[in-house]
Amino acid sequence: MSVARTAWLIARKDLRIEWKSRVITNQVVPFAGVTMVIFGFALDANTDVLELVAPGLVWLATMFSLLLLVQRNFSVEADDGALDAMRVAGVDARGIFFGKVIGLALQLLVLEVLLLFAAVVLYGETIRLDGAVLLVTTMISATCGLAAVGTLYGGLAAGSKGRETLLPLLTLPAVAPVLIGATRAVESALGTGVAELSDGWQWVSLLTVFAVAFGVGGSLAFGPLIDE
Amino acid sequence: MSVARTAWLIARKDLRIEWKSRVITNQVVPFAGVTMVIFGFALDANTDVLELVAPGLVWLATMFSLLLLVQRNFSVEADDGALDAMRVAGVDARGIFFGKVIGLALQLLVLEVLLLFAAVVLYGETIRLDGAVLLVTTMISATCGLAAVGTLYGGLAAGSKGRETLLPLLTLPAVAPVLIGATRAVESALGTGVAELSDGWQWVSLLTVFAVAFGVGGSLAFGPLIDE
Amino acid sequence: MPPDADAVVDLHDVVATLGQFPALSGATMRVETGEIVLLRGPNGAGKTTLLRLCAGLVPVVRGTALVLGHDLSVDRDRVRSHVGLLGHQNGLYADLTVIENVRFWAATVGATDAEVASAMERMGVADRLASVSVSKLSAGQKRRTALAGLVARRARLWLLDEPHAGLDQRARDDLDNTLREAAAAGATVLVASHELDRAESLATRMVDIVAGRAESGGSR
Amino acid sequence: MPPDADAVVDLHDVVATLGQFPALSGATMRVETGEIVLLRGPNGAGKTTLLRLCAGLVPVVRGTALVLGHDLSVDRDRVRSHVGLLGHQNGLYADLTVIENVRFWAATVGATDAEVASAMERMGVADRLASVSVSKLSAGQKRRTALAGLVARRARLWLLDEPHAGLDQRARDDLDNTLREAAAAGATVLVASHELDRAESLATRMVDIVAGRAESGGSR
Amino acid sequence: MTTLDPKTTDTADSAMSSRSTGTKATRAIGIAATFAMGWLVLFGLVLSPADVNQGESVRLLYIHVPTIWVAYLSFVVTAVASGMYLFTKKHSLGWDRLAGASAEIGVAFVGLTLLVGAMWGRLTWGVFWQWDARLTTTALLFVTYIGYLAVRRLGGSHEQRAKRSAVVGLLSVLLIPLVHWSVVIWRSLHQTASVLDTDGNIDMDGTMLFTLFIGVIAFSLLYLWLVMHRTRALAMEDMLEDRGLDIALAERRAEGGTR
Ligand code: HEM
Ligand SMILES: Nc1ncnc2c1ncn2[C@@H]1O[C@H](COP(=O)(O)OP(=O)(O)OP(=O)(O)O)[C@@H](O)[C@H]1O
Ligand SMILES: Nc1ncnc2c1ncn2[C@@H]1O[C@H](COP(=O)(O)OP(=O)(O)OP(=O)(O)O)[C@@H](O)[C@H]1O
Ligand SMILES: [Mg+2]
Ligand SMILES: [Mg+2]
Repeated sequence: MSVARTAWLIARKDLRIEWKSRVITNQVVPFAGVTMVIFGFALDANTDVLELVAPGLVWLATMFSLLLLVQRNFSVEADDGALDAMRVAGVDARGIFFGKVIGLALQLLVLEVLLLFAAVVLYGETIRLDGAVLLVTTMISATCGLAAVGTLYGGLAAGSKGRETLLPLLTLPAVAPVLIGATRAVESALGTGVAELSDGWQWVSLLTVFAVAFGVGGSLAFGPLIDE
Repeated sequence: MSVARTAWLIARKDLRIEWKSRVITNQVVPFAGVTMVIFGFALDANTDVLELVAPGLVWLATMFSLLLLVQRNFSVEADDGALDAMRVAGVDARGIFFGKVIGLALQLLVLEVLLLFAAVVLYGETIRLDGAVLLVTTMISATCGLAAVGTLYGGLAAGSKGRETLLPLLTLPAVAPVLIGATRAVESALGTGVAELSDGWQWVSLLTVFAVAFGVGGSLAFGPLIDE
Repeated sequence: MPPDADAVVDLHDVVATLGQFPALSGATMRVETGEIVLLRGPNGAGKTTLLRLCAGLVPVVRGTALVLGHDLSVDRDRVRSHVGLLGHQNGLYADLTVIENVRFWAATVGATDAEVASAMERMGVADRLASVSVSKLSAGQKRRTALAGLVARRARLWLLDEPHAGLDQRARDDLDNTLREAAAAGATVLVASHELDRAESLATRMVDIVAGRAESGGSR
Repeated sequence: MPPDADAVVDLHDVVATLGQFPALSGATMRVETGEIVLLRGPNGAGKTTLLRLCAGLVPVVRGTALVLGHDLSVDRDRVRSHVGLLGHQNGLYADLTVIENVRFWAATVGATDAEVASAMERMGVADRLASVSVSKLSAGQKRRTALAGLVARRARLWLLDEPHAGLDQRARDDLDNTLREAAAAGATVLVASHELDRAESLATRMVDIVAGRAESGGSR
Repeated sequence: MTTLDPKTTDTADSAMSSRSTGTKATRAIGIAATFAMGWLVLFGLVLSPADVNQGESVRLLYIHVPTIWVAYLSFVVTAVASGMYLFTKKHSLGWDRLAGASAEIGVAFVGLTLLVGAMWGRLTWGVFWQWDARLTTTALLFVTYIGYLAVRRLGGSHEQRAKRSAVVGLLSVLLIPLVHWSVVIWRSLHQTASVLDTDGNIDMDGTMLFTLFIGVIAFSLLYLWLVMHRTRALAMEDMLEDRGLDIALAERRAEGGTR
């Protein structure tokens, strides 16, 4: 089977599992939502500060959710030995990688939209029309990067017992650049503080480079990584 | 067997499992640590703001870690049907409850000390000697409350597939009062902003009431809750 | 129906559901002290559900279920500590060693260290394996460890769900001997199994489970 | 040693470790096309490890292992898609239905819907069960579903780890017939089992695994 | 209590045959509630004066405050009914259904409070949401009872549902004092208790107070009407499920032999 067809098969399966089990809808979304509410409270209801840091908080909440999403997406594979079975069935590792990246990215995107919406309602953030293109581009490129990193290290961690402890340790530092870049880009898009719209595109190119690097690197490295 | 002996048996087992597997040490501590660092980034390294909100952030990180800790502490029981086996063996539900609360509370305490230390190093928070008693009391009573809530709802969620999604939904709103109270008490202890030392003790009494309520309620309710 | 002191398990038209599905659809069955009863039936017949019901893990929806003289819908807790269940899962802590696991389960009923040692000896996990972490055992070795924990618990009613699966020839013989001894000493054993040759030679009586109902298959 | 076209599995003094433990300590074994070989041996002997090694899941530490003519330490990937493994775990997605699971596994090797249907028919999970979520199946029904997925995959080399465990009498017969047909059609089957009565009547040859080494037990 | 705890539950057919959750009592309450609502509209929109500070937007008070008080009431009813289920010998499922029905309506009312409060906030504070103790705790109350309703839907037998949810219902009610006193505990932006404050003094315009009083009566009657219907509806749902079990049982028994 071609890599693309394999990826499609796997992404569809992942999305179908989520559709049926609703684990992410019921667990990760409230988690992220309550995160946002509690950020608000912990930052002591200081609305000026909140509006300033809102883009950062959205991405922070996204990142925490990323960890939960990756854990869920790979525990589905590891719980009953399905990942082993895929390897035995000779499923192309690049196909698995891209399939899981696609599934993860779609789940993340939905989550980000919800979080952004929450930021608008809860933190009084406003979205400008002329920043919308930048906003959407940022979200897509950042999401691809996050999904690639998450899948890569998720696969590594899913392999065997005890490795799972590695996931946050590897993932969080790796996605920190995404967090920073995406925060700056969204600040530009929303016009938070002194950010300029034009600055934003620089950050988007950084995010895109990151996503491509981890996408290509991940697709090559995934096979060896999941092979014990 | 008496409730106390059962509790001790179970707490010892949980701590031994952690000692051998190091899941929490390797997974939750870095998670909490990176959380603290990234808060710093997200708040744009604005030291004044950081110092002000540091107590809130410490408890926020504790609460996220609580979810992970509870999940881990109950997946150990649920993975191979050990919780069922305990019920069949007629192990006293109150004993299980208190045992897991003790184990969880100790793990949380260690984590909190580390986070506080991180706040001192990263955010330049200073600990006053005269606030130390208040600080320690706050941490202990808040931790007991968190552990009681976490264990109660962790048990409910561990029961069967699909229920796990309930854990954050039930836990986060229930522990939010602790988060708020403990934040204020620690602010008093550290002398952050305008907080007075004397205010702190009011919060501690609120935290204690909370811990006792959930401790007593939990020990009575745990049996029915884990029974399918 | 008056509680019957001699009947260890006395089910009368018991219905039990898993989700919406009536896994037991009216099971009637009576087991006396000292019997070794084999539950047999096709996949999905309800054997596992019946055993878990007797252990108090699955609630009785309709009908009456008396176990060790207690009504399960009234006081399951009174029944439990006298029952030992080996289900499809082993109930082991993967990160602890074999001996730590067996000790833990023995401690829940207050069994002594000598009993732990003899149970481990019996199921062949005493020597080299004792200090190996359960996560590093083969499938059969795990099953033996779970059985050792059960043996150490000295239950009055043993509920075993496919206990032979995964065990090698020697462990099977050890298990069968243990069960026979326990039954002779006054315990009662319910075994669900698909390995009919072995299980039928062990059991004193067969009960067929079909579509959630129990039908006595007569004694051997 | 020249690669031997006829030998489907050709192990020469193979050592494999799990963690630090040498689960295979020098296994030598040769299996020809069309054979049904039974691996037997006590718990912890290394049967599971041997099967997983042949499937390319456990790396070869020393010695040479040729499977389907390819050296496992050189190109495991070439071997894999022709191998079907049923391990101790079923490899099923609990939240999907039976038919979705079987279809998924069939799709990974490009099997048609007709093949899926016939495989499910064969393992008796076609009618009512087809649209039931795997999380709601009994242990034996899960095992059957995994076997249906395997049958749909039409492997050249079948590696089965205790395939009979948990299956009822009818499913056992169905499985044995399927395996005999597959072998007759040119596939090769390795079965690890503790149910000697049944497995010995199925197998064309026995191999004893003892402490990580393989010893030919002669043909039946 | 006799009207709320449907006796009909235990005799399935008599309840099913009526095919309606209404009785004479509910009809009377329904009519009374409609009247009271009419009065509320009249007083709230026409007869009561605009506020000196807040102008016309103060009229939102007459929904905002009664809804949250009735929500408190419904959660207390949930807790009491949960306690009655757990601690009475009979363990009557009627109490459990009352608890469930009351919580459902309470959640709806808190939702209304949040909605009206947010609109009011937009009018007076200029924003929908503030990081204020009362607002946050109200939101937490809302989420907590959504969790309670989720626990009710976990599945299993009616008794399991009753036991589990009773525990959660009893614990969740502890949040209400926190919401009520949040304005005292935390320095708050939100209105402090002016009607139910601790010293018992009521300082409010007479007509406004009376209108508020009508609001409370009207929403309480509405609550009563809804809770009676919902309790009966839940009883019927339970019966329907029991019927479903009968059908499933018949199917299962017919399955017979293998497979
Ligand atoms: C989303 C926004 C809001 C929420 C969630 C909210 C919530 C509440 C709650 C829970 C109470 C009941 C307090 C108690 O008696 O225990 C209450 C009462 C009240 N609220 Fe709000 N509120 C909101 C916005 C507003 C706004 C914008 C105003 C007007 C400026 C307002 C004015 C009042 C008044 C006057 C009371 C009655 C106070 C008393 O006598 O106890 N609220 N609100
Ligand atoms: N993760 C591991 N780390 C270290 N040793 C292991 C690990 N898993 C298994 N072993 C050891 O490797 C040996 C072989 O295990 P294997 O699972 O292959 O046995 P088996 O023949 O399949 O046994 P069974 O009949 O019980 O299934 C056993 O002695 C076991 O203790
Ligand atoms: N969680 C569940 N939800 C709904 N139905 C279930 C669930 N678990 C099992 N079932 C159904 O209940 C029936 C009885 O299952 P049970 O596990 O008792 O069978 P069993 O006799 O032990 O079968 P096996 O021999 O395969 O172990 C099966 O038909 C199964 O499909
Ligand atoms: Mg079974
Ligand atoms: Mg094995």
